[in-house]
Amino acid sequence: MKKIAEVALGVITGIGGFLEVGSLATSAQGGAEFGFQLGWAVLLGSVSLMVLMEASGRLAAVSNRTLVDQLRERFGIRFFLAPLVVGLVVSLLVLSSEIGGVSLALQMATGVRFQLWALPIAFLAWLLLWRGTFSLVENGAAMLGLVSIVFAVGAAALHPRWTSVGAGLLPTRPAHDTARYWYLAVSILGASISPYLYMFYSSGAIEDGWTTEDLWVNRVTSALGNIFGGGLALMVLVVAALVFLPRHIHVDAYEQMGIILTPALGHQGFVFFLATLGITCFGTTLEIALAIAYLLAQGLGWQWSENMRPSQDSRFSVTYTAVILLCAIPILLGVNVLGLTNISMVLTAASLPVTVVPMVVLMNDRDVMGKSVNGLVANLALIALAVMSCAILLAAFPLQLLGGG
Amino acid sequence: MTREIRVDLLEGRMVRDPAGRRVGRIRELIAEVAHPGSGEYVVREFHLSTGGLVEALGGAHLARVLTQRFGRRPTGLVIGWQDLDLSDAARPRLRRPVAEIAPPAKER
Amino acid sequence: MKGICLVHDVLDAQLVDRTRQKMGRADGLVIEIRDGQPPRVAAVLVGGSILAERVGRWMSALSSGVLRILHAESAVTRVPFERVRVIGSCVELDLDAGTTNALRTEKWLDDHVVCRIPGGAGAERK
Amino acid sequence: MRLAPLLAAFALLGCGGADPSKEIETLQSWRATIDLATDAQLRGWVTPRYARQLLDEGRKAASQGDQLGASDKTRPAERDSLSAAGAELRAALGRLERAGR
Repeated sequence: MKKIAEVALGVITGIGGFLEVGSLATSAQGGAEFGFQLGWAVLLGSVSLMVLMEASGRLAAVSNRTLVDQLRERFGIRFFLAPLVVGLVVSLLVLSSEIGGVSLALQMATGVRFQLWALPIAFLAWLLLWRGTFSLVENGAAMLGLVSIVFAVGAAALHPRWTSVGAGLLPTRPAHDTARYWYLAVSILGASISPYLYMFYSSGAIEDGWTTEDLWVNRVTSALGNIFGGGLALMVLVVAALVFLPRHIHVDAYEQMGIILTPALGHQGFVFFLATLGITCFGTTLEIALAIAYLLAQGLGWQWSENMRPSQDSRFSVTYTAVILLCAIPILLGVNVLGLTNISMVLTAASLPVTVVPMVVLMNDRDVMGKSVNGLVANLALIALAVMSCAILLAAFPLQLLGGG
Repeated sequence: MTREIRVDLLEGRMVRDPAGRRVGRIRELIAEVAHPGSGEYVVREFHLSTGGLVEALGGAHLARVLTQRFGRRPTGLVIGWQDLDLSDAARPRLRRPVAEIAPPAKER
Repeated sequence: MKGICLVHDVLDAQLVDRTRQKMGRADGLVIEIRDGQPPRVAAVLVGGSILAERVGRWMSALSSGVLRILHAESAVTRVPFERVRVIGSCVELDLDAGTTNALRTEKWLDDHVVCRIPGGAGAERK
Repeated sequence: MRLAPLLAAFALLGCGGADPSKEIETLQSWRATIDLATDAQLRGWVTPRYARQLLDEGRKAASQGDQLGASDKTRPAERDSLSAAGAELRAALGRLERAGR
């Protein structure tokens, strides 16, 4: 029974944890500019994340080491520097975007400028991390994140032609703006496949004390969580395709998204959109701040656990404290949040090889994985992903140049 | 006379033979108990690899794990401690030509 | 224990003390070269400056520059290899982390930052 | 901190030179946004507070269009379509403003 509850919780984490500022923004932009045509990017993103989450969860459950531990221990400091620095830079940018997302949700709700919300939000997030436990952060964020189901309701209310939505799940060549199309595809991929997500997930497996007996929990969680989560991101794309595309509305500012659900759901749509934006971004703020602290603490061998009193792992707790404050500063200064989000997502996509490629090695190492090494299917998926991540890295910067505007 | 050397800085160093030809990079040091029952460990072997691109990029572990999984052991040399001259730690040298030193590493 | 792979098993491994308190990673490892005898494994080193040296000369110069500006000295902890008790997924040392330099920053942050913020202090789990 | 130069480089990459045809699309996109918001406002779906924020953002977009229209580098034909799109956006903004009263 306890395991069932755990799985249920995991699935909820998937649903609640999937939508955040990045996938909201990029899916909406994709739908608004290319209709259902970019659905495949959302699908590919969630399948990829599923593969990586399953692998990093399995790695942690079997070896009792997190992904970050393994990266340092198996590859040495010179190699580890790459995931460390890249992971830090990218996660800091995404964290800032998430704080921006919450701030904008509050601005739209109250009329008080978003800059003024940055510090109160940072403080509240810090307080929850300082006083709360891992399960509070994980489950609390996930439960509240369920509000994002409103996008599925909204999409259904608009009666899309589901066959057309399905057709978008297969990649096709765009009729116009090729560079922009691929730029958005890469952004959507970056928004779904975030290193902080699977780093957080593998640390969570250790925080929750997973063993080989939990491998099926891991499998079900990563599969169902991402199916539902990816499904919701697809619904954002569908809603944007039905509401914004026919009116030629491009998403150039988050403020425009406040009316994305009103044609379908009226006032409820407005309220629930703001709630989704605010809550999911806030939950993700907590998760990324922790993920950054995990990355540093595990990489350098510090004491770490969200379940300990800050006094017992002071370097870890001071890290997330400092990081939240640091990331609130750009928002406080009034940076363009949508621009920041877009850049963060492309950089996230470009950062994938430094974690995905070594994962191919780790998942095939019998010293680490014992009997649970990758099988043929898992290997093909992971290797395909590694190749794809390298291709994305090569394409990301030219695409930012050509399609970013 | 004793001198200290950092293993972490030795790893990856190119070893040359007495004639100055490159032999391979130091990838692993195997230590064993000095005498049964004592807590003292001594280095018995140095493992060298004739590094390729993979090793240059990912270091010893990546190379080893890859070869282990996809092609058995890496091509490499096992050098006994007495055959490696570490008097200049930045430029390790073999005391004898490779041909005289033990045959290539066997599969474990 | 039979043969230990010093690079694979020890270098970069998580170090824990008797009470399984995490106290850094094996950032460096020292062997002692002796005439006519095999090199002795002397000590495990923990410290940012050790790590910086491994990354490269530029990082080493950068980190010592930063330390100079902060008027701080780099704390390197040297643990004799005889103290190594178990080499497994972690390297367990037969000592009390609190008596070494390895937790200096941890303690300093605890005394000067964490304990001054309500809710920070305490030894029990949350 | 390697973050700052990186961000700066990206900012430069991201917002290259302003392109009149793109700007016209942006103006039209904002006009449609404002129309949709006006409709929502009239039906009481969104709060006046939120509508006011969209008004501000829409005005910003309009004045950006004006700037480009006034630039010497813009060709006369594009200047005309820019000002037409700008005028339509301003009309829409006016409607939203009246709906809020």
